[in-house]
Amino acid sequence: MKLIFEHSVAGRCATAQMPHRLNSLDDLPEHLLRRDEPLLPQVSELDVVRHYTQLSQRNFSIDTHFYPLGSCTMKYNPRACNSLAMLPGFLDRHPFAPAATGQGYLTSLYELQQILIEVTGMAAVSLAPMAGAQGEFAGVAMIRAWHDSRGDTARTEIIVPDAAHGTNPATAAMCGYTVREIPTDAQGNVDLDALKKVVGPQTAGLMLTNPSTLGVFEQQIQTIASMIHHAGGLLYYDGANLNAILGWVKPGDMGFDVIHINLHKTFATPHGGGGPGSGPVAVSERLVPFLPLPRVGGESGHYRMLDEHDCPRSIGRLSGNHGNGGVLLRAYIYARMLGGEGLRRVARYATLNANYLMARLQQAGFDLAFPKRRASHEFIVTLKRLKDQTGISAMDFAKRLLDYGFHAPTTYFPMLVPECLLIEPTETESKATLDAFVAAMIAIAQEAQAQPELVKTAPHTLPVRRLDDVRAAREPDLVWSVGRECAVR
Amino acid sequence: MKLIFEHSVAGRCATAQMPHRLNSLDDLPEHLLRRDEPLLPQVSELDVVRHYTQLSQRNFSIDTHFYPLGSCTMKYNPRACNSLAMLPGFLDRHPFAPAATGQGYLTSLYELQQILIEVTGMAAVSLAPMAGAQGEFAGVAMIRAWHDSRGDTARTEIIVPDAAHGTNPATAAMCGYTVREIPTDAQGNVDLDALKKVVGPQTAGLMLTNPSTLGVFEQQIQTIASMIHHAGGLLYYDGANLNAILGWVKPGDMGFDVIHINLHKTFATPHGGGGPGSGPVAVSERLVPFLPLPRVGGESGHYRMLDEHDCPRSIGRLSGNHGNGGVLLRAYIYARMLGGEGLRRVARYATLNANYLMARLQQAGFDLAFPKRRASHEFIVTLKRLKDQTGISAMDFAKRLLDYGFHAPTTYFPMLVPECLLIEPTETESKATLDAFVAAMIAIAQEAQAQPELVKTAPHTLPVRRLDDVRAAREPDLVWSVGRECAVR
Amino acid sequence: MPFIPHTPAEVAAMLEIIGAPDLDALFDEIPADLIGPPDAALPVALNEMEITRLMHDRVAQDGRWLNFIGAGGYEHHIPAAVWQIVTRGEYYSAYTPYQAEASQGSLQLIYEYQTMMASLTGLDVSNASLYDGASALAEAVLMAVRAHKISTRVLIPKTVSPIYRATVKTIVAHQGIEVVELPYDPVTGTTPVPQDEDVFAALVIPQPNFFGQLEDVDGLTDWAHARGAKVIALVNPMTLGVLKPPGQWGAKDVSGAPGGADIATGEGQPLGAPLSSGGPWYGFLTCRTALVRQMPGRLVGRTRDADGNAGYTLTLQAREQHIRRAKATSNICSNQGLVIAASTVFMSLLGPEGLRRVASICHANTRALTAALSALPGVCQLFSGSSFHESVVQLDRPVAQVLQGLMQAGILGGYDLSQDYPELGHALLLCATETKTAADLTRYTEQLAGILSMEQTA
Amino acid sequence: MPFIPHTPAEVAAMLEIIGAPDLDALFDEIPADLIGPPDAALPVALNEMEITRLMHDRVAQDGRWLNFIGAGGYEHHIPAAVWQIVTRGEYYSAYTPYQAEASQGSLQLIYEYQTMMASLTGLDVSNASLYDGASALAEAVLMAVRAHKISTRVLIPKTVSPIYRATVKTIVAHQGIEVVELPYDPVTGTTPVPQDEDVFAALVIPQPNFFGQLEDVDGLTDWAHARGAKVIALVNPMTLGVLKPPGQWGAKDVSGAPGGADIATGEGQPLGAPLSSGGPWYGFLTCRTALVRQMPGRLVGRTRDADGNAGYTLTLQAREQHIRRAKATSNICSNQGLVIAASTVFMSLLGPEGLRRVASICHANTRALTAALSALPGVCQLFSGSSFHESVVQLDRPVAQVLQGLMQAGILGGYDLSQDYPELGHALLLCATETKTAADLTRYTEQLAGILSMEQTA
Ligand SMILES: Cc1ncc(COP(=O)(O)O)c(C=O)c1O
Ligand SMILES: Cc1ncc(COP(=O)(O)O)c(C=O)c1O
Repeated sequence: MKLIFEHSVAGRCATAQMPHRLNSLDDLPEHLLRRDEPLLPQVSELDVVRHYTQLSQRNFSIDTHFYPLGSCTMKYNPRACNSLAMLPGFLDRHPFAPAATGQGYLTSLYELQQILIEVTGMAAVSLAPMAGAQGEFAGVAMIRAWHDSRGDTARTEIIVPDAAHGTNPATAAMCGYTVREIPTDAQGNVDLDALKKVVGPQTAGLMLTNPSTLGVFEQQIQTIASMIHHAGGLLYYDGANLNAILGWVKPGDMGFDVIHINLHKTFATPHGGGGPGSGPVAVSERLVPFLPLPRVGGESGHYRMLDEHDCPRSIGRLSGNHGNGGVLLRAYIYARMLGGEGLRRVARYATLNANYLMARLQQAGFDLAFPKRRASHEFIVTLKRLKDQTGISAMDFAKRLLDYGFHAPTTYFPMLVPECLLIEPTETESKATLDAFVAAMIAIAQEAQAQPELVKTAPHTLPVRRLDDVRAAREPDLVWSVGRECAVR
Repeated sequence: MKLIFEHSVAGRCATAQMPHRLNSLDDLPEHLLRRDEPLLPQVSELDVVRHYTQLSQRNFSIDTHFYPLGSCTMKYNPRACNSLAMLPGFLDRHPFAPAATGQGYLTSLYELQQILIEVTGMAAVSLAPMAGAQGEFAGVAMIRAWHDSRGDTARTEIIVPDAAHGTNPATAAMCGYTVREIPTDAQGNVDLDALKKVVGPQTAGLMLTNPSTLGVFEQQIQTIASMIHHAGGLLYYDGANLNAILGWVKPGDMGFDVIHINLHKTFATPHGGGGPGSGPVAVSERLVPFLPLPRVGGESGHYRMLDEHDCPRSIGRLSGNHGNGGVLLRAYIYARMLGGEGLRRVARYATLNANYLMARLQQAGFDLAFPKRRASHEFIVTLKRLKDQTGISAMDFAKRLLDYGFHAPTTYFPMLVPECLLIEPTETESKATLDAFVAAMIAIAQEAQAQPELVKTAPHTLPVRRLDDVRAAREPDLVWSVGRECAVR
Repeated sequence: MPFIPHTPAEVAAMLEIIGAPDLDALFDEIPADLIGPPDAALPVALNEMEITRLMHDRVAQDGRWLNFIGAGGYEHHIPAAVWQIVTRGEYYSAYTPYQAEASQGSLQLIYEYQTMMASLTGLDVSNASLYDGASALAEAVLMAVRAHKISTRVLIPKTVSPIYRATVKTIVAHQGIEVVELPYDPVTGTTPVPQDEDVFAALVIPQPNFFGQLEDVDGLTDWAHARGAKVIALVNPMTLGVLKPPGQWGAKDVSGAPGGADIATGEGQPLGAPLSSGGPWYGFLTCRTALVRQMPGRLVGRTRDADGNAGYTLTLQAREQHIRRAKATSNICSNQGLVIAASTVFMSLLGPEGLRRVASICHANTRALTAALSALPGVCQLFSGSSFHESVVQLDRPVAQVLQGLMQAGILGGYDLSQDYPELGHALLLCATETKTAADLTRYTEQLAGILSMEQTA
Repeated sequence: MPFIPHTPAEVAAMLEIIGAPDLDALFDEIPADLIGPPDAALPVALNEMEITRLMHDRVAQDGRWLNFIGAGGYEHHIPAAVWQIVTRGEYYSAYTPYQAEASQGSLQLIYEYQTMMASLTGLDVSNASLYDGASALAEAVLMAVRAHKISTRVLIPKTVSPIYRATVKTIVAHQGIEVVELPYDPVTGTTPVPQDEDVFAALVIPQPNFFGQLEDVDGLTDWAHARGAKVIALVNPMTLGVLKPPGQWGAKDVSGAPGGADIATGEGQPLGAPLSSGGPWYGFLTCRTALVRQMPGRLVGRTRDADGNAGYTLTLQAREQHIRRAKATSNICSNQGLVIAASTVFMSLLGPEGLRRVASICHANTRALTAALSALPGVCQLFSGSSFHESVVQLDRPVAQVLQGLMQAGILGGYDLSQDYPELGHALLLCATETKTAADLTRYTEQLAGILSMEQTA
């Protein structure tokens, strides 16, 4: 498809969006003004609407396709959350408008805080982090602040299992820690012996996802927690998989000291083609003073944002305001629509769907990474055997799924399982959809034997055929400029 | 694609949309209650969102495609008109809520009335008719009421040119008139001699579209008007083509007594897959008392709906309320965004686009129905020569255009031009789009010679291939029932 | 130039191709004396920012109200998904699906709509909508008369909305049809089986009727059928989740054919259209298969494509004005497509159980409110018998005055019947749908109590 | 079960396939003592109708205000098309385009966004967004330090928003970076070229600065470059329609390479994100090609498919956490995708001329308001020199008290600087964007005059 720039015609504009006049700027020094014209398209409103409407149709999305992207919890994003969070009054409010003009808004945030505290079993929460990774940052920074506050400054390491999401080690590094990676055992649990070897006085803490990104529940969590605590470290819970245990197991009860929650996963806020997310961070009692700012405090009718004066020991601010407000509203609305019972049901049915899909695929002859384990809300199929037999990789398989009208599962993550597909159906998909997905998987497995080229060169029915990633990285073409039109399809 | 019913599973529901309980109805007599269950789908909210989102992608629309459907004025529907007309306060207002609670709304309608009066050159308007055809009904009923009011009850005929839209004769018949059809001359004008022959004391009036549906301006309009008026008849203006002369020629100045305006054409309100439209009817002074109810009257700050007490001679009501309010708001917003100058520009550029496209197609070898005439905002290509040569019909050609990503022009209307395509580009399309359309027309003309089968069996790239209309009419399958699943694509 | 993309350079290039010296030349076939100067009386253009501010101001001016008015338009919750989906450009900005292959989205949706409406009303086929409930009733009357062939007399009870009756009269006025109004029983507020012995083409039966009362639909249907007339059911589709569908009214007929109304029609608004000051709503129309060729409006049929796959297309167009012209079943062309799209999504989201529950709560809420109000001194329920989700109470003073008082408290208290039915005295028609909470009902009751406890002003 | 489609029959069939006796069995690997009972403290479920009413009530509670606060978030008109398009399910409910072939919509859009932002800032490449302006500034600082390799000292003027400075400190705290704050000239409210002679990695230059004043960007850029440091431009992208883009700041460098800032960053909100109490907004980040491998965040590149057609894909992922883990350029993963989609549509609708006009009117409005207010007794403009679309006025009494008075009149009068900059006295930062009419400015002026004419309360 053409780029919006290729629709541009000098002098054209979307007139209804134009202020009537250009005001003089001649009170400003000439040398501070722009001389050239930025490369923005000069198009009509219809050009814009048509271009971006057509473009949208070149996306798979939850609203159009089953999207079993493991670790991402692509559940249905209720439409009411969108329309209510976008009521004009919510949209128009300035972040620095006085609290008195925002009691409706702040009440919602305050109640969201209470709900998150409740489901995590923690003592307090800050809604400030703008995604999971920023929640992790806040969490590890609090771990550091806590050790520092006790004069315990010799702790230099954060322990991270090899199955962890890349944000965990990256975050630890941003917080100035050295990362100690530990292996996973054959059942997908943390290798306790290996853990024992790395825990020590240098341990600041451990970051863990539970259920892990391997799709299994870490059964020795209580042992692990006491090992770490015993060594003087703290436990960080990566809440990306909270959907699996929501309302059943509270991270606080497992012994975690800090947790972030991906509202864009467990609380059904939209993923928006990459974001915005929201990663509130909740803590046990001892870390409360360090929570990032701002938080909503006060009492009914007089809520306000707490700041440095209220919380002098806070690790500080993570953003110019207080996180992704509109996302928080959506999460709040979702939580209220589910209620306590509904939140608990989420984990139950997410787990049911994952175990059902896993059983069906196993019965159909697919290899599971952990065949002896229950699936949590997701599970891993490994295509290593197929790869060895036919040369067809997990990526080929994934691309062929697109032809069948299914978004592919997460591929090649976690890295420790070869040729893996991490499959997370979520609770909002029906049995019929899961069955159709199984049928596609079986059909592709048959194609892999009968017509391997078909699979290796997939996809065949999408707006583009297989894209050349190597070329993209070798000859980066990151911005367009006039004269760089290229083959259009 | 599956039908929504085929996603249904007994016992499933979109729970968030459910009231919490079923209240007892046992105070109602048993025999008045329903025993069976209606065939509504039992599906989840995600099922619904996904189904209707996917389904939407199987439509061409202005927002996705050039849509040069002659006589329909498929111009860009500004998105602001939609969002502003759908502000919660507008949506929530009950039609019988007192006028005091609707001054914001009524002011908008009143001002719309003023704008329509101004651009039509008439004395007053009623916004009540809910589409063009209902406007026609109101108009012809007023013609009748006027004759009746003068005791002139022997007039039994309405004259309609053969090029007229089917709603004109159908409306005349609904108003109890006999339709006298008159032919068109070689230049697309009304055949004056023929007209002379049918005008007489039995003539109640004449219905005319000007520019006509042949895409040309009726040049003898003043002569025609005086002929009809002389015979004691009145002139009805079918405003479906008002877009062509908006702000330049007022129907009132041409001598018309009544006019309807298709707001869903000239005033850019959405066509919505078939409607809703809106067909306000405007009249000259003598017909004002007969206008349909209600109308907005009163004065600033005290607007209200006029009723039978205010207008005892009205032809009456056409609907349970006062027409398609939300459509009226959209039209009002559009008119205000254009302003007087902008409305005048509409006709100028609609005409430019039509004449340009006509010239390009003529230069490319296509036959015009009226090669010696200016196009108004639309024009006719006739493919008779091609049909004679190759057997390829206007319908085949139209279907092949779909493959090129263009909605087809109107086909086989007006009926008097064989193998016709009635092409209306509208003012909101750019030269680039028109050029691309010409290129497709040329390409298809070449295919018609080189690969006629390709054209005859088009379309080839749409969700379905050519549909069997004959079967649809011979074996009507108008509703689905369980067990009637059929081949899915 | 708002919404016009042309640049001066393009205009010049286009004129060159046309061979016209300037833009004015394009109007050179129009008699010069007809062309007027720019119209100074029209307002100047507002950009989108300005009109946005204006419309926000206007809507703010109109306020927020607690509404208990029904009388033909009903406040129901509309799921957010409904209008988010149907205002997608692909639905919103498409037109009538004349090119079927490029309109499978709209067409399949209409086919689904037809199926739902036919089933809801218990009849065989549905069209793709008419303008609104009142005008659809008029079309149903015309259709029944065409089908009956002999009589042009149509009986319409006074328990049909006055505005509907007025609309019918306007629309059928010129086709020699005689509309006879049937009286109602002042005790039950329903239509007794008529004494009328003349031949007639059709009887209209409203259910629930304008007073919210439930008519004896079986008795009326059988009576009409026994006289060879058609029965036109005028129904609120929301109530059909729980009320007997028109297709099942009355006894099965002697020939073994199903009994029931021949035609069902009504206002579709309760199924997903916002009140929106009265529109756009839509009229639905369903009937027995035997009557389909008399039906006005568009129909979508399922057929097959060249590969044998299912597809959808407009069909039986020979009834319609663009083919049939003066002999068409109606002049209707544009209908209410987008609103029925909303209804289809709405019905899919509610399903049979949702519809049932909503209807049942509307009934319960109105009953509870009526009971609470009737317990106040100066208020009594007017009719005996069963009502559905509207009811009539009689007050001890003019309704207009009481409504004025309620407005001070932010309440729109109902519809004043005294203009249309002066014989009923100070009669107020009220409606409490599922959108009303117990607190809302209490608020109404308390405010009314307060007003009625005041001395009556002259 | 809200949003869960399962029927009891399906659950039974699924358990059968799994071979589990009941749903609880699926949790049998979790230590039993960890599983808690249902949580009674959580509220019960509201259906959509109930939550709709609740949120409408809440938003009504917060009122409508005439807003003159800027200070990092700016009220601009957002065309209706923008959010209608980006909340289409295909954008709204997709995730990061990991499967490129199934995500060409999002990917091409991001490529277009990158092009627009690079051009707007006058630099070579743009990433696909960071969380917000403040955190993006922190990432830019880290990036500059990585690129500089030698020094870890970074200079940040006090004319950068206090909250941005606080955010930078939080985020860079653990990487041994020394943040030095530069003073401002109390007369001009801008940053003089520093005297500092130590080595440093980067200088941050805000334009316009937090006071709305225009910095001497050329002088500062040249000074930093002469000392081998990187320049980080912190800019409001809306102003770049008329202000010199960072890529052109300062002299061309001796080697003939272009001069200009090395990195540009800032808050993208003014380009199409609603104020929305502060989020979701987004941080943009652009830089010279040479720095791209130090850049945090996602990048989309154009490439070819198997047929040689153009297509788009995430690229240079070796910088990112999911590949690079502890050595990544940043831990960022989810970004603000939907908001940049809105920005892309917004910029397309405005185009260069629209952006220019909006910026110019913001400037004119703020100038006009400042002039009108400064003409009142007790008010004066605080800084000389040029300001853009915010300005600082000094009042004769505490700002908080005056703002309170304005609120009585429905006006949010600006941002009180006295907490962050006590040295400025009763200083008020105000902003009048293109959304304000002449009448609005007059209303503000008159209200303020009224308040100031009153005796000062203790
Ligand atoms: C296990 C895990 N941890 C952390 C993250 C990071 O969360 P975010 O993308 O919200 O920053 C993700 C996101 O995909 C994840 O799957
Ligand atoms: C020339 C003409 N007249 C009348 C009509 C009828 O208008 P409506 O469809 O709004 O009833 C049309 C609609 O297409 C038309 O093109």
